[in-house]
Amino acid sequence: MSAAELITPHPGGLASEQAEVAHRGLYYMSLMREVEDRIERKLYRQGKILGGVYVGRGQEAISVGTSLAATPEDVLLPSHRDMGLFFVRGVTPARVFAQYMGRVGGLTRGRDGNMHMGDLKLNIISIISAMAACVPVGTGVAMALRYQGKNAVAFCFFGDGATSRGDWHEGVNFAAVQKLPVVFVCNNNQYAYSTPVEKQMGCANVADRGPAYGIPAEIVDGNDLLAVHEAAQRATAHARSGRGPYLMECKSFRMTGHSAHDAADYVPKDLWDQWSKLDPIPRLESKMIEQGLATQGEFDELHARVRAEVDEAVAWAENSPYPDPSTLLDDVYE
Amino acid sequence: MSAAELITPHPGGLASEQAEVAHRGLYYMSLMREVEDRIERKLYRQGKILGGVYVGRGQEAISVGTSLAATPEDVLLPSHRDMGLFFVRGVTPARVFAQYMGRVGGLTRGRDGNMHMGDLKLNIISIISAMAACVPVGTGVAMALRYQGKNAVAFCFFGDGATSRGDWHEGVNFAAVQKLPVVFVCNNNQYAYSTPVEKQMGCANVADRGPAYGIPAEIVDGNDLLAVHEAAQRATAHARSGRGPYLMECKSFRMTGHSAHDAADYVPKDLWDQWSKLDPIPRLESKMIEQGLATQGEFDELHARVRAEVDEAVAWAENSPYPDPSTLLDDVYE
Amino acid sequence: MPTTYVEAIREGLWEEMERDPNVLLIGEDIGVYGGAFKVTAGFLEKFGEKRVVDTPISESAIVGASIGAGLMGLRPVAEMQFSDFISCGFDQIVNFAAKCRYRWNAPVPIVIRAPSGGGIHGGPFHSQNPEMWFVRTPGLKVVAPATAYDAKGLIKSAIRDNDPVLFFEHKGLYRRIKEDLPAGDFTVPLGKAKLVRKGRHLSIITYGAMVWVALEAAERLEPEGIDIEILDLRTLAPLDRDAVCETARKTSKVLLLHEDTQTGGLAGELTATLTERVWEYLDGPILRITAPDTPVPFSPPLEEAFLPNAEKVIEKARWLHRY
Amino acid sequence: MPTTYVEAIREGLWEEMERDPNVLLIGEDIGVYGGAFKVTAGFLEKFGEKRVVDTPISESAIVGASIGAGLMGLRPVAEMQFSDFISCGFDQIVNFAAKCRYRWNAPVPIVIRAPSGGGIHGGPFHSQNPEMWFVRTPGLKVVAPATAYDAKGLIKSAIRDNDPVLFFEHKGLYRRIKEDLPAGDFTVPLGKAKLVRKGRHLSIITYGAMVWVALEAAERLEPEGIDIEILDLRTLAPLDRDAVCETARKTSKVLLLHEDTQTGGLAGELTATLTERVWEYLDGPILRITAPDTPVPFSPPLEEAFLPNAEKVIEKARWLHRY
Ligand SMILES: Cc1ncc(C[n+]2csc(CCOP(=O)(O)OP(=O)(O)O)c2C)c(N)n1
Ligand SMILES: Cc1ncc(C[n+]2csc(CCOP(=O)(O)OP(=O)(O)O)c2C)c(N)n1
Ligand SMILES: [Mg+2]
Ligand SMILES: [Mg+2]
Repeated sequence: MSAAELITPHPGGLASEQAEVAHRGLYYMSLMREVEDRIERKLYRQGKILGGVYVGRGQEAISVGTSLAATPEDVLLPSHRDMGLFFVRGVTPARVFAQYMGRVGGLTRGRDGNMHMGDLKLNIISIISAMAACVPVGTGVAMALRYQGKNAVAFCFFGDGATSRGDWHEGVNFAAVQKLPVVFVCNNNQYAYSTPVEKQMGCANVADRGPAYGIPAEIVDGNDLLAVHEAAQRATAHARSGRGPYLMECKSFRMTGHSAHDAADYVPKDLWDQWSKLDPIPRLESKMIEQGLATQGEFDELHARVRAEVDEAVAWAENSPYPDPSTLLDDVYE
Repeated sequence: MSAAELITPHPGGLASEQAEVAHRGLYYMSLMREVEDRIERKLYRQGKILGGVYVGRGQEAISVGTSLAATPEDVLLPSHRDMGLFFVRGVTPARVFAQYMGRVGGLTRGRDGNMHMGDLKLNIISIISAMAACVPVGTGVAMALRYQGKNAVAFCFFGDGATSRGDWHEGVNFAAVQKLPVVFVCNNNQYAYSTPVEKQMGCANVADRGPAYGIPAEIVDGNDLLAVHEAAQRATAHARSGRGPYLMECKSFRMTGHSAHDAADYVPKDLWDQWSKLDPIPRLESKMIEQGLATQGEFDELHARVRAEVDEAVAWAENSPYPDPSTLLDDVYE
Repeated sequence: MPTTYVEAIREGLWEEMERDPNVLLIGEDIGVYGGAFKVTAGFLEKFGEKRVVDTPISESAIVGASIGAGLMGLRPVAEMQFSDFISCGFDQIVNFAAKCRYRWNAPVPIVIRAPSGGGIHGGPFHSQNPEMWFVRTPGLKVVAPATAYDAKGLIKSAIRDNDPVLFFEHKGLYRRIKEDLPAGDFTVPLGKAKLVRKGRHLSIITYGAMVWVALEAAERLEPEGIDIEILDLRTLAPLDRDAVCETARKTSKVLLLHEDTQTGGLAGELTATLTERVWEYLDGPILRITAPDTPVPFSPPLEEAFLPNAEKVIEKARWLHRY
Repeated sequence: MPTTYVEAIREGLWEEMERDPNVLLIGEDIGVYGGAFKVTAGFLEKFGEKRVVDTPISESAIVGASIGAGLMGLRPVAEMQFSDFISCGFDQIVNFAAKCRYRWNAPVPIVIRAPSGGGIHGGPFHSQNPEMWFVRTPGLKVVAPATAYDAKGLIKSAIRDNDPVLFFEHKGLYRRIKEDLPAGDFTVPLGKAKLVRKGRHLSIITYGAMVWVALEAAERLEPEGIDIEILDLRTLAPLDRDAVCETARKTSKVLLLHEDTQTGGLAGELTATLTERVWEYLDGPILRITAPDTPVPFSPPLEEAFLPNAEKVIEKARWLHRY
């Protein structure tokens, strides 16, 4: 089965709000692509970035499209391929590079690396490595939001593989019983490391799991920014209305290896070919041109601007100092 | 919602195989009832049994009906209200009493108590307390059965509440992906300790979870021995044929407190009334009389025989010695 | 009127919930039923469903949801029905809760209550003492009160603390001990041991239910002229190493006592602390009295042989006194 | 041709699978991909899907299924992709696997392989040393080889053993060390430490990657006339207490070294063992060199400060030698 077949394409016809989403979304997706390319294909290979590097190449529409639908009070629990939402929330690429390089300028001041970053003031929760551990935590965040009388939701992100974990089940189930305002966002990129979805689960779609919790679940074209954004709006409307969680399964594809050291030879070539035609960035650009929202010249300018921004950010990060070893013991407890 | 409404009654009309199942089933259910009544209502109150006591009053048809459908090679992983299957497999009541009393004659020689008993030679695996921990283990048992080329299945038992646990999800999911011969038997007795099903899960039935794993799931009248037996036959036929796991949800009711010290005041009285009419033992007896399979006199005789058997068994258990403290350190490792 | 240990915990929870609207309870059967040990009986009626949350059987979700709520500024108190089930929520505790502050400066002000300990014929899965899994995990605080006063004072401090606190309450003490408690609000600080008996000859360092065993042994040894000092650690992490060293410096002989099994138990950590810091003061080997390295057996004669008791303490104390 | 540590494990697994048709492998990405560290590359092709089982991301199911298969007479070897995820299958290990034999005489002959340890810039969740969670749990065996020879010999013994064995392989050693291995089948017994260096003045007791740190320190101290003995524990549970005591009796001075964090680490247990058993032989305090009590930090200068190294060992060894 090809996941692409399942997807209903976004109907098209851009209202002005959508045009705005398209413009902003294109910028953030391009920025995410450029930052991650720089990390995975340059800095990592230069040995300037150590440890594991996981990027969201091809999946940019998911984190960007959903977070553009979020209010600042909404709390985001990104997974490891969701860098876009940090930019949407105002984190600078400079701080992200510093994070990856283990510098004090990073969001964890060198304590942790890569996508393990968060900022409570920005309502972003830092993941831990264990897949799906953020799901019960997202449920608790939503419990607090309701407790505090906020009209806000939690967005909890994870991959297809993460849905196999017990924590995923416990977190979704508890949220469903409590009818909590959580939007569960699955990026189904067909693989968990080297493991294809059919070795991960017995059902065809992650969305098939919604009924097991009595919650609505929807399959979304995860490579269409506007489709993701619209689905996120439906999802938050549901969650905000007190009707409980909502599950969005964004079908997409990991257009790279699992991590920077993985050549992904296990992925059949035709899957690559099929999905590279669906790359969310050119796809959005085509649509914008089609709809007369922008010209190729503007896109070229945008990409140049993004590259310059990224150059500057890398320079800033490289100038950020390493943490002082004398701080090693600080902040284990208050 | 009343669980009883969901149940399609067994159509009736007893073939000779069914008559045999009815006769054997009635004996084992009566024996289980008598043994557990003696434990919960007598020995526990006399202080002769220590620790937690959990019984399957009202749920006898589930463990008896399924295990009567099993071949001796099939492996059983009972939960804490499934005593009947031990008797079906030939464990004597005497050894069960000794188990509950912490005597060397018990299946764990005093090392563990209550339903935490198993016997590898009888293909019964001992549970641990953590709800649903036996589910991944059952999956592994089924993996071994297939590996060894046996045409056998694993029967894995658990309650409605256990399905909330991560282990349940991981175990069922893995079995489904691997298409392993496991029959998952849920006793949905409406409660997990004091927690009603609707606080346990967002879906109406445990069977609603089957599609989340791509496995067939069936709601069974758990208080009808013959219905359970028939469903177990369907389930094993499916599992043995290599088509993977099967989920049986046996709707039933815990006709007692969660454990011997629990008065279960949280259970609404009408639920009690409704379900006591569905007590599986008198129900089976009525059907047998209706079908001309037995007379009331024969039942009276049967119950008297069971009582005598149990009296003898208690006496045996009380004569079984306590374990010698000098054995405390034995068998941590080989 | 004297207050039992279980009632003290209940009062502490109740008062903290009255004091701070951010405190809420999460756990299995804690609402309508009032909890397996009735610690939260009446809380649902008083504080409502929002603040007394009955959960599915999902220890990982209980802890995880507490972490999420804690990160958002609430102060959840999670209940494990038995401490034996804490292993089902283990990753959330040791990897999520424990490391947030260190990694990204995010406080996780949660308390995880866990009824632990043996002597109630609970068998291998209702009797365990899992404290060392957490004592050895940086970022967690671990508390194990021995008295009603400390139980109340420590549960309050744990709730007010801005780090994840594991609160091990000993089931065997719940209704067995009681004392008069002062009226009004009081707390007991985390991280501070308490000298519960002064003595000259020998120190017993212990915690939890074993404090009472130590006291019994000390009383029975008094007529023999053996004068025992007893230090109740109260908090196991962070450990009050100063108090540990102080009593050792004073008596020069140390017995370490815990109900937990021996290998990898706290006694080892205490021994290392002592040999590192007060080596020159010691006049004899440091001895351990602990449960042996087996699961907790069910049958009464086995469990009795398994648990430390005054008899075993007395025997070793005599030996060490003579040394 | 010298064999690396990782290749030694691979060879051990391969040979055991050839020897015994009941041995099978279960884990994430171990089949087509050959495992995150390529330990099982080529196994799927050789042994087939039945014996090399790729799983969903389900550590609890991986362990649980191994237990089930083990109870039925197979010998599953489960792989945790990183030892940091072992906490996700924790309850199955410490409550199901560990207690079956004791409770109902049912052997659980499984091996759980877990790549552990730091120094690879893995950060807080790809660098941990979780051995003590298991060392302190009765019913589990715990192995942590330091050399290619031991890695191969111990994985074979672990597979042939009838109890659950946790096999911690140090990621930092995988490709860093190599040695010539004897041809043909050989095993290294569980539960036996190995004297890897004889010396007169001072014993270092250690395991895993720290054996190499101890060796480096010893070599650098030799010119100063400090003659160091090094005991590699190899198995942490059951612990070879006899060997521990023997080296202490011989040198009378002991340094304990591990990469694991300090509080609740194995060094405490070793200290207690020594003070209980060979107190009279000790000529100085027992010292610990360990990681400090923090999560494993990511940034290189922090991680370097965190990990024990030869420098830190040399400093303490000099001090203790002078004592
Ligand atoms: C509990 C756990 N087990 C194993 C891993 C190792 N691991 C890291 S990412 C990954 C695959 C994740 O797949 P998926 O959830 O589909 O997310 P994706 O990487 O495809 O976005 C694995 C197995 C982990 N991080 N956590
Ligand atoms: C992991 C875990 N958490 C909590 C408990 C305490 N406990 C024992 S039985 C029970 C309720 C079980 O409900 P269910 O699964 O529906 O089975 P039932 O008792 O109704 O047959 C609970 C919460 C446990 N045994 N295991
Ligand atoms: Mg994926
Ligand atoms: Mg139930």
